[in-house]
Amino acid sequence: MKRSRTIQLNHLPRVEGHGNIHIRVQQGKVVEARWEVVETPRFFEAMLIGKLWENAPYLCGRICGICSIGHTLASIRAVENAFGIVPSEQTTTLRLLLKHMETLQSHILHLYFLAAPDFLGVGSLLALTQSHPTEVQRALRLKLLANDACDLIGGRRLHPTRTVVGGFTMLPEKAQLEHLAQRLAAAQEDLAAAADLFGGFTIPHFARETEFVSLKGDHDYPFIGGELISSDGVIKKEDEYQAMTNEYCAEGFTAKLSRLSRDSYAVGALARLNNNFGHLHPAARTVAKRLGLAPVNHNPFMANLAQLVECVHVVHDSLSLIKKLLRRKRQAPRVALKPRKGYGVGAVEVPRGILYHAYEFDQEGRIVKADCVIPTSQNHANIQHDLQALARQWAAQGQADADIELLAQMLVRAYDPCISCSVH
Amino acid sequence: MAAPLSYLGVGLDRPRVGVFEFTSCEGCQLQLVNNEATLLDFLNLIELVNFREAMSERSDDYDIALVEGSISRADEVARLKEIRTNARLLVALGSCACFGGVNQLKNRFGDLDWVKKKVYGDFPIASQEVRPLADFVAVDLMIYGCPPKKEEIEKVVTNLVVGKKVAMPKYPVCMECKANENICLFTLGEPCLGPITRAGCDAWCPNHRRGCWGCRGPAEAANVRELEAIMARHGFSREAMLDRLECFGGFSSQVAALRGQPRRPRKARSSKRS
Amino acid sequence: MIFATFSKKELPRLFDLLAPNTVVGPVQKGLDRAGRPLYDFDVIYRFQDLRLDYPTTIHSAKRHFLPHRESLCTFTLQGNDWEKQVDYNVYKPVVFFGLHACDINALNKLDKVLSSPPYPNPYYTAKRRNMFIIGQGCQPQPQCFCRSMGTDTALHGFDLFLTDLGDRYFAEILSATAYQFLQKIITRPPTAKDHDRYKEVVTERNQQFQTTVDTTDLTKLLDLEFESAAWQQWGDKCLSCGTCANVCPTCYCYGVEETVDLDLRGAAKTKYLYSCNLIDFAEVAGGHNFRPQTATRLKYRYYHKHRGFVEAYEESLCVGCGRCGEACLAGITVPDVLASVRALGG
Amino acid sequence: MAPQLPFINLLAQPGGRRRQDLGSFEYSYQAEITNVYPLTKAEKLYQLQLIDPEERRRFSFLPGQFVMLELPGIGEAPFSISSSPLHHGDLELCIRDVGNLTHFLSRMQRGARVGISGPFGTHFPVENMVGQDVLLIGGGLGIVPLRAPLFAVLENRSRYGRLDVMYGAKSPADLLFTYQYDSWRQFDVNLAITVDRPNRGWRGATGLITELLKERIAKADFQPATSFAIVCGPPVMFRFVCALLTEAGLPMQKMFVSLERRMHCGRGKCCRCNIGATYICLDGPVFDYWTVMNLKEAI
Ligand SMILES: Cc1cc2nc3c(=O)[nH]c(=O)nc-3n(C[C@H](O)[C@H](O)[C@H](O)COP(=O)(O)OP(=O)(O)OC[C@H]3O[C@@H](n4cnc5c(N)ncnc54)[C@H](O)[C@@H]3O)c2cc1C
Ligand code: SF4
Ligand code: SF4
Ligand code: SF4
Repeated sequence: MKRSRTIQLNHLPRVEGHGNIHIRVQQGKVVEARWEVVETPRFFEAMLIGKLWENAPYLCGRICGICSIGHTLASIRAVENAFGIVPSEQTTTLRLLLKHMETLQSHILHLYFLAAPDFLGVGSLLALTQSHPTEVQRALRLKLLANDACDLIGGRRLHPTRTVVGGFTMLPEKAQLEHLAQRLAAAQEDLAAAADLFGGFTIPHFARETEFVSLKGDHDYPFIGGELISSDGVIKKEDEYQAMTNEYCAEGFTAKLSRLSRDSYAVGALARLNNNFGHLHPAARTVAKRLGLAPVNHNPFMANLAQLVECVHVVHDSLSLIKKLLRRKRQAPRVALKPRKGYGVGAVEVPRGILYHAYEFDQEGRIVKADCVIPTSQNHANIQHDLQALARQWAAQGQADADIELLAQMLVRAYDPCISCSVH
Repeated sequence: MAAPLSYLGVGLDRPRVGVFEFTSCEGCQLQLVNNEATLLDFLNLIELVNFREAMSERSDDYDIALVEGSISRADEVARLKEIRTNARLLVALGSCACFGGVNQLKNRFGDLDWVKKKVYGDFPIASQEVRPLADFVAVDLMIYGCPPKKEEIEKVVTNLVVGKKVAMPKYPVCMECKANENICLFTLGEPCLGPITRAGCDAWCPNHRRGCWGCRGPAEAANVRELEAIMARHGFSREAMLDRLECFGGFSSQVAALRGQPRRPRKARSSKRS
Repeated sequence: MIFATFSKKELPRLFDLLAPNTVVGPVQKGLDRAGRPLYDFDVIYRFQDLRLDYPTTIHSAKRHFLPHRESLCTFTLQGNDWEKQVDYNVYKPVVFFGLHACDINALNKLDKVLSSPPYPNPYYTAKRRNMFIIGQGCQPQPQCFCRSMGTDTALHGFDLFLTDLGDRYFAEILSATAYQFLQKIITRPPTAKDHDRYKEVVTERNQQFQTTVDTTDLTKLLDLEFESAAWQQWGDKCLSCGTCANVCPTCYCYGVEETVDLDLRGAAKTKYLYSCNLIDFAEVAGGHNFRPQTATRLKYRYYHKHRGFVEAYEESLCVGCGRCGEACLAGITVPDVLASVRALGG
Repeated sequence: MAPQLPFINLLAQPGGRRRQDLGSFEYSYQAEITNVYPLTKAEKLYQLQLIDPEERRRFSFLPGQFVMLELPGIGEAPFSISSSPLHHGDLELCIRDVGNLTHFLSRMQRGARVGISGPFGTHFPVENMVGQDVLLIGGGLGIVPLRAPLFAVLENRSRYGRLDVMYGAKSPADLLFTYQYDSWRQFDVNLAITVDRPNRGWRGATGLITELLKERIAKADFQPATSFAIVCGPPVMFRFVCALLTEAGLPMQKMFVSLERRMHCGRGKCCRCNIGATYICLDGPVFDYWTVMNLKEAI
């Protein structure tokens, strides 16, 4: 049956921020498939101008309510790079641990609260409290663990308080870290059950060849700093990030968009996994194999499973980070610093993909120029292209409107977009 | 349908709650689901009918609107007014909604076109001066903080359900900080806005040896003049103090006074429920 | 009173004997911006953590007998019915190791209000009765004015009081329990030489006090100077922050908060310490505030401590520990305030 | 093994309910709301009965004393007992809906349970007024605490001299206990009522209560030497009233007022209601005017 129809979905639910989906089909052909970002911009890059350096991490954490820790860490890294500060090993270890716990928290939130309802055919987690109470309890338990860990290390799960340029204002106590390790070890059972649950979901059949951008791991699965890599073979230094992101503005988007070797590229859990599969913890690799996930995977819906694999990775890696912290002698929480004229970039893999903060300072450490490139803004163009391909594929198959609408929503959700963050 | 609520033999209505967001980081509403241990009890106390970030269902029939974010575009004004019409009780959730939040920092440049150009170049973008909710509609209740405390949100909602008035502390953060027996940050050599900022956060930042930046706005007897003297005595620059004071918008009139600018008249129409 | 002396080497043994109980004592909490150590009272597990050489603490030991927040009772509810559960929140005795005379006198003063009829406060009293206090002679600090307040020595309210005589301690034994504990370490009765040395040490210490407050006729002076311009001057500085009350060993004002549990099946009544400097301290139903100005509230704190309490108990509620002045960011100190009221008024 | 210090468990000690007992501090009687009568838009009269019959019988109070009424999780607040002391644990409280506790209470039905502790505070010394003229002067809600001494005098009407009740309210709709005025008059009470804002049907006096008092003082039979006065109402009101009475020659120690402060414990421990060393909850709420004059910031 061939007819004309329009799917218009304003303010897509169960994503962070405001985006619209618009699909128009005429005589079975897709004439238009658009992803629009209508979020109100906040102008952080302008706000920072003229502010002293210490404002940067404090303000920039507030770009995002979900990955405030990642933003704070990227911002701190940019400042430290500009001032030539080398944080202690203790600090880098704690930062990575904190980063891991944010990843776990955010992925669990996405998997259970935002994505799972689609696969289980309900509107929200609320319905699942009735139909799948054990799974909901499991999700809450994992999220609580991750959030408690963020409180412990960062001071606060949202807009962290202990993270500062040079290190931390306060350190967790030994006993607290030991307790965290116990809880993390116990969480593996919940993660295994999560893998069973998500492994049982039917992942939509769809693939579109894509360029994937992420940090490049040397020995480890990368999260904080280092070189940048694309699956099309581009490799750049951290402070050459602009050569990777190539930001531009476009009609229909209050966020900026990015491209590299092709019209668009993707960042996020799937990109990280595709580019650094070998660096995953063996346990995480095993889960990936079980879920049918191997590099290079071009199905964006698989990003959900990539998140799950990363959850397994970060839990295992956190355990060894804690071991390391407990083994080493305690160092001072932070190192002294002196502002200076300079330029610094901080690249951090936040849950939704690679994030860059870059600042230029004058002599007194006042910000002259600021630039932040957010993962979701790098994904927008790719979402748009996926959406077109997907609409075409399914329109051709003659799928019902409701199904296309749901699949389109699921596609966008698979990117776990953080739209308000992208329109910072 | 969940069982009817009652307390001490008095039947209570389960309020229909909508959660909305404007220009913001969506962190405040995230705090709503960030209370894993009590989330299910919390959800039993209310009927969530509109919460875009967490659910697909939407309804315009709600009693309480929890509104996050500041207002910075014409369509937001219209949507906010609609929410006001629908809601019996409109709650401003978080510093952006209460004072403009960090977003209002762009206002300080005055020239909005310059701000837009700085970020978007010549690409046209709609954005106006950032204002708090109360500049456009009557706000019944403010839950302060960037982010707000989940315990406070729960307390406010519990109180609304049983019909208790919600009184925010009027005293400054120092009170809670000292009750927690922290070492004062000034003693440690860090500036802090605790002496003039409204408490209720349980001295969240000073507990972690982080100076307060005033996210909850001024305490009721905020002695800004003395704070200025204290900052100077401890060797902190006026700039560092102003950075903190102007960060969340709560101290906008004090900042204007310190900078010697005339305080811009507010269209404020904040109403108190009787 | 019974006296004894014992070698300093015996002190760790005494600690270990008492250690099966909770022990609270001075510990180092960090360094200030100039690198000087900062102290506070905390629970102690090892003798090494005890810093008996502490000059003073930022906060008093109040948290351990008048907690800043304390549950008064909880309720369980069902329909119209409800039941109240009361708990005094003390389950075992607590040893206080190394309180100075001012802090012991603070307890004695609090006893007068809180443990006295009518309605002795059982939460405080239960904790107080389960305290074992080892006092210790102090090193006068620049901010101390206990001598002016008559609280530089403690005559009662402790179990054992130690004075450092160099290589040994001179112990005043006030309770049978303390006596029995001392039986388990090596002590000897003090000799005439010990007495002389004790007197010497005390005299030396008494010469070190730097700050004095003229308390002559203070209550009447305060009555006369109720309208003194000095109040306004200090009031202009005061931040209405309650810091002074929070660090004070004798400030005991409190408020009560009742909360409903999230599941509506229980409720709690919690006491939280308050301060008369906070803006809504004297607010009554209907919103009228008896002391809306900072100056009147600041004045009130002095009136309660130095006039009202004297009227009731013949002594001031201030022990001259100087903590409030040290903690006050606005630099408002009791000696300065009282001196200015005297000077400006006259 | 090192010895452990002995633990003294005060909770385990038998706690009676006498004033000195530690157990009495947080003890509250459970009482049932047996009746609720709306009096005006904001005020309701609550009849309460202590549930335990023994407690009900033993409960006794003096006119002018107050109880703390507690609703779990909602709050606790002081209220003057407005019924006759002869009725023991069958209490009447007249309560205005002003805030948390009072509002929740106004939503409760008969059969509901509240907590009552007390009675607390000083009382109006009606026993010393025997043989003398008594003036009861109330403004607004001030009539509520006046009812207890009024009932106490009425129970022994013949032992007292002339009895005046002067009562002022904002408007006729705000008048409390209108249904009782006739029965009071039957007991030889000189009831004079005034309102600030009369409505159309109002035929009584209009204006401030001080006007009524001036009239009364002007009369030949006003004898300050053999009179007592009890004044309850907002501070501005009793300041003027007491000044007038003093001027008319009534000794300050023969005038009694009831003060109001925010109370958190009602037991002289929380330090919220005190003025210097004077605790409104222990040394008051009833004071003679001389004492009030000597209290800074009392009114
Ligand atoms: C000895 C005595 C006897 C009394 N007798 C009676 C009587 O017989 N009948 C009677 O009706 N009343 C009486 N009162 C007054 C009564 O105690 C108060 O009306 C009662 O405490 C109100 O309690 P609530 O919880 O309902 O009000 P609350 O919720 O405490 O609030 C009352 C008012 O105070 C304001 N308020 C409350 N908390 C705050 C805060 N933190 N900051 C700012 N404002 C605040 C509210 O806005 C409200 O307007 C008496 C008082 C005393 C001291
Ligand atoms: S750290 Fe800040 S909040 Fe705490 S006492 Fe010092 S100034 Fe006050
Ligand atoms: S301490 Fe200050 S900045 Fe921190 S949460 Fe509290 S009010 Fe906000
Ligand atoms: S006197 Fe000092 S410490 Fe006390 S409330 Fe005033 S400013 Fe705070």
